[in-house]
Amino acid sequence: METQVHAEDRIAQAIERTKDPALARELLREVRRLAEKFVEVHGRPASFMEVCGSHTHALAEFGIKYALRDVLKLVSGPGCPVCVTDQQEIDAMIALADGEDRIITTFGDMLRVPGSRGSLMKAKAEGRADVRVVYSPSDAVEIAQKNPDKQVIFLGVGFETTIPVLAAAVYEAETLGLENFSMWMSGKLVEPIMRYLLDTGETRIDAFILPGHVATILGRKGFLWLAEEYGVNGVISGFEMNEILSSLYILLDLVLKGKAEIVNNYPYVVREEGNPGAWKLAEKYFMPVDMAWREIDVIPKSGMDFRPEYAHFDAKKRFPVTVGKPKPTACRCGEVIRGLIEPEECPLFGKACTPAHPIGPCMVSSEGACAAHYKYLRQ
Amino acid sequence: METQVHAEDRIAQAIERTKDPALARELLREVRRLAEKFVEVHGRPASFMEVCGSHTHALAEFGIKYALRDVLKLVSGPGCPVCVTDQQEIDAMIALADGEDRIITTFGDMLRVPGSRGSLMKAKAEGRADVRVVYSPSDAVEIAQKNPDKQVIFLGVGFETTIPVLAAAVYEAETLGLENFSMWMSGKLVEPIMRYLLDTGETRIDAFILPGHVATILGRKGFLWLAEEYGVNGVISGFEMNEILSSLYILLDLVLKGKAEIVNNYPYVVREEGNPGAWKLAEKYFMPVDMAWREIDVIPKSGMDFRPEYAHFDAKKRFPVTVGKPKPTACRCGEVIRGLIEPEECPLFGKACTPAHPIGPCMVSSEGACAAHYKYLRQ
Amino acid sequence: MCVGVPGKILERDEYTAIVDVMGSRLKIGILLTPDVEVGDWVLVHAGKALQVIDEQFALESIEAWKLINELREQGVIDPTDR
Amino acid sequence: MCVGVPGKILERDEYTAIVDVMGSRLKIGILLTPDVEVGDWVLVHAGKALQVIDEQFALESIEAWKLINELREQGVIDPTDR
Amino acid sequence: MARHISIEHGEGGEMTHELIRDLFVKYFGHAEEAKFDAAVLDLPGSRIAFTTDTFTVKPPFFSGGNIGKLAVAGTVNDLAVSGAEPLYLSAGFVLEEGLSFDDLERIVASMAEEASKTGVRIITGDTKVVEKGSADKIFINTSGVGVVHPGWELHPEDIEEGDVVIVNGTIGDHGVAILAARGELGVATDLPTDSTSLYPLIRAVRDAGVRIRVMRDPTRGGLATTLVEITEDFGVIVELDQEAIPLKPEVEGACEILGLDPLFLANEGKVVFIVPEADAEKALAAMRAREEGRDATIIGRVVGRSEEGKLLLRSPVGSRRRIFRLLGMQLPRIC
Amino acid sequence: MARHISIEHGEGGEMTHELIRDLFVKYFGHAEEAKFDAAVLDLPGSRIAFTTDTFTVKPPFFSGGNIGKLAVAGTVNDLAVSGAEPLYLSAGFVLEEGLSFDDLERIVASMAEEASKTGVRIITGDTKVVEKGSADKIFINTSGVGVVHPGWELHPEDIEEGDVVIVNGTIGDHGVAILAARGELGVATDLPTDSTSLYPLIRAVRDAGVRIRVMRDPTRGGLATTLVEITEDFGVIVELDQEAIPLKPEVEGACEILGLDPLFLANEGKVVFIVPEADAEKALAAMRAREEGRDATIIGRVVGRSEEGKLLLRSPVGSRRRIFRLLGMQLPRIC
Ligand code: SF4
Ligand code: SF4
Ligand SMILES: [Mg+2]
Ligand SMILES: [Mg+2]
Ligand SMILES: [Mg+2]
Ligand SMILES: [Mg+2]
Ligand SMILES: [Mg+2]
Ligand SMILES: [Mg+2]
Ligand SMILES: [Mg+2]
Ligand SMILES: [Mg+2]
Ligand SMILES: [Mg+2]
Ligand SMILES: [Mg+2]
Repeated sequence: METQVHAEDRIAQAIERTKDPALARELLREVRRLAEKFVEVHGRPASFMEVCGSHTHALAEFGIKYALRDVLKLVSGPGCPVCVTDQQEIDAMIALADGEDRIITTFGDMLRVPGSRGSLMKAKAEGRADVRVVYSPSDAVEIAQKNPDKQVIFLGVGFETTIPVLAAAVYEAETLGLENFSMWMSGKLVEPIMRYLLDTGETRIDAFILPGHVATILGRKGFLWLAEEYGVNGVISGFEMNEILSSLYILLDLVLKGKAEIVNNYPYVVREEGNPGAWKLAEKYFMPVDMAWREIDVIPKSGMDFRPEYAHFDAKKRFPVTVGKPKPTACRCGEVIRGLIEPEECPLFGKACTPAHPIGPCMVSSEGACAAHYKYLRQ
Repeated sequence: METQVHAEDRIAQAIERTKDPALARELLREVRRLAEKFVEVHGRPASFMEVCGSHTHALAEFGIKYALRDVLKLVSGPGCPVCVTDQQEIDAMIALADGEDRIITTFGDMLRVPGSRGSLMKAKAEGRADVRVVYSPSDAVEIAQKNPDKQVIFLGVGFETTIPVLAAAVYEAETLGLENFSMWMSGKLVEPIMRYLLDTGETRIDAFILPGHVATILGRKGFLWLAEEYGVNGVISGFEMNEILSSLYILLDLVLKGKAEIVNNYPYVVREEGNPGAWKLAEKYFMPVDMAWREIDVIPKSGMDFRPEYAHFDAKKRFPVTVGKPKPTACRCGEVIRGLIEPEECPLFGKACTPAHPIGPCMVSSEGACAAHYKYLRQ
Repeated sequence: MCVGVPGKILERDEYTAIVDVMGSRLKIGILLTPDVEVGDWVLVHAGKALQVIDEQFALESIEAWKLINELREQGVIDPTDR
Repeated sequence: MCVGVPGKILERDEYTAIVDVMGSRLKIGILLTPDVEVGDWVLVHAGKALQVIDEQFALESIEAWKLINELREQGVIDPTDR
Repeated sequence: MARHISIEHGEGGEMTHELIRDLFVKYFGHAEEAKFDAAVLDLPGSRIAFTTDTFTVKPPFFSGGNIGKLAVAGTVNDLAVSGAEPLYLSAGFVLEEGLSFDDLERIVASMAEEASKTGVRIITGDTKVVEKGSADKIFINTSGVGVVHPGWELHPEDIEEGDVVIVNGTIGDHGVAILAARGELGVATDLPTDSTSLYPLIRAVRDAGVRIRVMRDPTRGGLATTLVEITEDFGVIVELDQEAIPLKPEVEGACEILGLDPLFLANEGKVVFIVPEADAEKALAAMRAREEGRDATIIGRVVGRSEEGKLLLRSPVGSRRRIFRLLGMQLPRIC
Repeated sequence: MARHISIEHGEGGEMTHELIRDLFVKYFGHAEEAKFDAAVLDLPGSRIAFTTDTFTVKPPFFSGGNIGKLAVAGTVNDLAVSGAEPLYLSAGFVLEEGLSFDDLERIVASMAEEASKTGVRIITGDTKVVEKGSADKIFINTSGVGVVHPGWELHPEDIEEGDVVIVNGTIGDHGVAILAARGELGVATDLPTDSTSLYPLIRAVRDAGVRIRVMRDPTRGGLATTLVEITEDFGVIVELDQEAIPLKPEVEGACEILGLDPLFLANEGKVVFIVPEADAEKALAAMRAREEGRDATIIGRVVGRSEEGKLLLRSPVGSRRRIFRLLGMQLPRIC
């Protein structure tokens, strides 16, 4: 859409350039050329996995995935933190919400995720739960301050990008001496799940579009293992149209050359070392734990949860809930997040399962692959 | 208005008869004849005071006062418990209402009484106070039970009829062990104020229409002092049209004869001894105290308030409020309640002072003489 | 002062009763009239029964005209005053 | 994963700052980037600045086409591939 | 599984669309005229009546009806008493998050049923959902358009001394039904609301050849307030006969308990007419032939005209007193 | 002394009467036609448009306007986009006990001012007061009646390939203004709402001789939902050019922060037209001559017709994707 550049600021102009449609059309042409070359050479399209839900969303929204569908296979990976969360844990978070004595605070993405007994939105509509969507975990801390007679619980679901922000909220609550703030911590780590996918070898992936905002925290060095240990290429990418297109160009070039590199194509935000201070704060409160991923076994040290000494902020410890085994459904989210199937291959997609009436979390979160396909790829 | 008798019950039929319009017309004719006779004999109309606000209301509403205006002077006395309450106490009750931690419960009559800083209705409209109108003080006890985190305060303004009912509510709160229920007790006693009026001799009164419901508690014997010590006639009257008319007939007959009697013209409800059990309960919690009446000095032992041992139910003790001297107004309620002037003699009546914008309490309570005159006696 | 209405007891338990007032019902307290029975009439004020209505008196003297006649006969009212 | 937007610091105090994002303003926390200064650009995620934007890199390499050219020159991308 | 209204039903998107399709269209039908942002309608005439009312009654269900019935009957009645044939209604819903879908469906079904009594069509609508705690379950606004056929105009200017005031039945029923449904003041009764659409009754009176000077439905503020407004608006003096005003015993009982005056209690199925004395019998006969007019009766007379207008009430003992509008609100008085 | 609305202002008695006299009559005037329970009106024609909307916007005051302005403009716009000349509005107020009289007066004054822009009259009304906590300060329902003059009918059936889609300015301004006024998500902006009455602009387009196939105001659900509804209701396929859709930077910024899509943000002063390509320049010129049409531009085209209808969006890279109604609600997404 057309907007006027609002400032003479040079960075503003540079950022504007990442959205320039004319440049995008040029880049797309170049990307297509390289992608066709790959098909020529290998007899099949290259297959890239994006491991970030925001990339999934952007590839679909900008029409890039659609524009390249005949020459490049873009596979969505486990990049939506809600989608990869084990169903039993989702059920527990929703069960936790019921009760007069508490306020559940959450990012918007969790609100409509279907639990075995309905979503948080449903609990809210029925008046069973006081659920509030916040933009920042710190807003939840503020709500706790303003409601001293209520327990305020934040549902802390996120990857490395979000984990330091969750830690910052705990830090704030600690500094304020709040006793009515706690967090259901469900931190997810990118490296273990990527290794799992590479190790099982279920999906053939030529290279990875690496999550630019996770890399903002971990740095380029946080992804070197991919090239060094697996010999697989990766490009750290931003999220605007031209950033993604140029990243695809770089990746195609790398795979054509057969190199194994980690290229930082988001250098104005991603440093070699990331943001070590932010991660240090995260490690003050949280530590790696074994975690069950949706329809995947427990992966060792693949999650982040409270250290024992911060149990008083740990909603799991303070408000234990027990939920039964989730009802099995025909939802194939588990395969979608591993890149084994495209959403369209799920028999429920667009029929029983729509964003208005989602069956699985992948149809809810705007980062979910099913939701992105439903919203942006149906014609 | 025309209603169908709903039951074959004989008491129901008897009660129905107290409202019979044909009988009323006959009675009125007889009353008028006696009243005219009094004028003939004494050269002036007889002057009766009703000491009960419900009589004030009924005399006006039924058109009896208007129908007899040329031959009988019916003077309203201090029969409206809100109207006789000292302004500073009213201000204190209203000031008490402000605050998030409390719920003020009250009979409807108090809601619009003007305080120096506005009424309870205003405090409620502005969101400063949570004020709830109840039909029974026991409802306030129920509200306290349901709101354990709030202090529930009942504004206990009333004469002997109401005082045992207030005591019953305190009994209930005590039995339930409620710690969040209390009462601002402002009980008023009829005998001391009648004696005050008789002693000052400000108003010439030939006889009294005595309050039937106060007598239900005190019994006929509670009014014998009037005839015995002051030589003044009284008739204990019910409140329906024909009960009032027959009481007027009896009174006129008595004054014509020059007798000094207390006639019980409400015998199906009023016993010689009253309801001693009810008054005993009242005396368990409350005791006579000196009390200031509106624009009258403190009258010794003219009020009822908590005994010291029940201070934990006493809102005055638990929530002390200090209010300044009330702003003086041109309101002449003080004279109205003593029967010194008719409401119409107040220069504000019907002009600055209307029930929608009352200046004094007499214009608010439906038992207030000014309100009764405004509603029923304007043409 | 104070509004009072007559009502008939429809049911009662230890502390409360349901009264009928011309077809509308009301739950009241009976702490002040502990001996009321179903079928009794009571005078209700602010949610409590204040007194049981005396049927005899109600039937005899409730009719004002009759009462006045009686008073006249009893000499309370001048019998010549007709 | 996780939405991030660039914004320019308009003011700051000890723990918080106001950023401008294309004319809309947002109050953010700066605990994770304690050294930001007014006039800096930061990447904001969930109400916190995650990183200060490097102006040099932004100006040099933000323009994708230029970047690709450079990569080509550096040999990262096959220079013959035009 | 019980469904509930969520905030999403009011966002104007797919879920709003589904709600309209599954509920409103189901009961109100889908009109071709309603494909635009406004319904576009051809009227049989160009003299119209236009009115609006919002219904906020609490609780939404009560003896004999619910808010939906009230909302349709209320606006039908305002059109009908203005001399119009009610034709079209709009329905604007404010729903509180968490309202049960079943309750909403019962309300909507009542609206459709009540509309069918008059033959009025609910032709345009709107739905908003507000957060839990931001409304009392449901508020409904209905606005209505009717046509005033030639000759159907009212003639308040012809009112003259001797004209009679007629009401079609007992007063205060609705007020007491709501009081009881609220439960707060302890009064219980099975008395149903009188809520009903009055167009058929008014039509019957008109068809009987009665010259209706003026008519009005005494809702909020009661019979007294409505008659005060008639007397003020048209400069007439009316005297009511207190004994003649029909009242159900339950209403009298509830009023005695709480110290309320039935003259000021709300009605939702009553209409007061002023008609020439000569037409009174025709009017009463036409009304009494119908269920909602069975207790129709003359309650007063026009006794004169004056600039300011005046409502008087003659008591059984023959005194007349002037009656004014409801002052503030009726509070239960005990003391 | 600051006055506040109390429950008594809604009881239909003296205090309601005073409120009407001191406030509503003061600003809306007192119409002779309004002496009955419905306003009785003569219309210049018997083909009418009739619409309703309830406004529950929270907070009631925001940058560039308030709920009163919205309520009048919104219903004027629904009439105007239906091809009518807006003539009469009703106003149904639900007031929360405790609302300040001054706030109410500002709202009512805005309504009067906004009505004067179109020359529409607020002719009938209703006021309810609900207890504190039973509404969010104020809800306003406005219903409207307009006349569709001969020749003013819309002609969706004539839509054909090549017709252009025009909007009169930037989208999403209102949605962001409200978001900022709510303050809950931390986004602040001085951007005013776009709320305005569109009848004068539409009239100007009509007077310029433009053949308007169809038009609609994209309010709740945004431009996308409104265009989806047009395509579905009239069986057309529309392709929007994403680059052409005008957007203020503040709106884009707020959307980036919260992960919202401006296509689904509410507008209150926008209208989308479908007109023949040949009339496009005339239409743009007529709009651009007015303040509220300064940024008018072509944003898409009709590319075909089909039973079900379809809205497509062409991205800068040339991909086309289909757009559906807003699903549920837009939630700020962070993760
Ligand atoms: S379409 Fe729905 S059911 Fe199928 S995998 Fe996706 S979320 Fe699960
Ligand atoms: S009319 Fe008003 S001001 Fe005068 S005495 Fe009565 S209450 Fe007071
Ligand atoms: Mg109306
Ligand atoms: Mg009405
Ligand atoms: Mg609408
Ligand atoms: Mg009406
Ligand atoms: Mg009575
Ligand atoms: Mg509309
Ligand atoms: Mg609209
Ligand atoms: Mg519209
Ligand atoms: Mg109304
Ligand atoms: Mg973007």
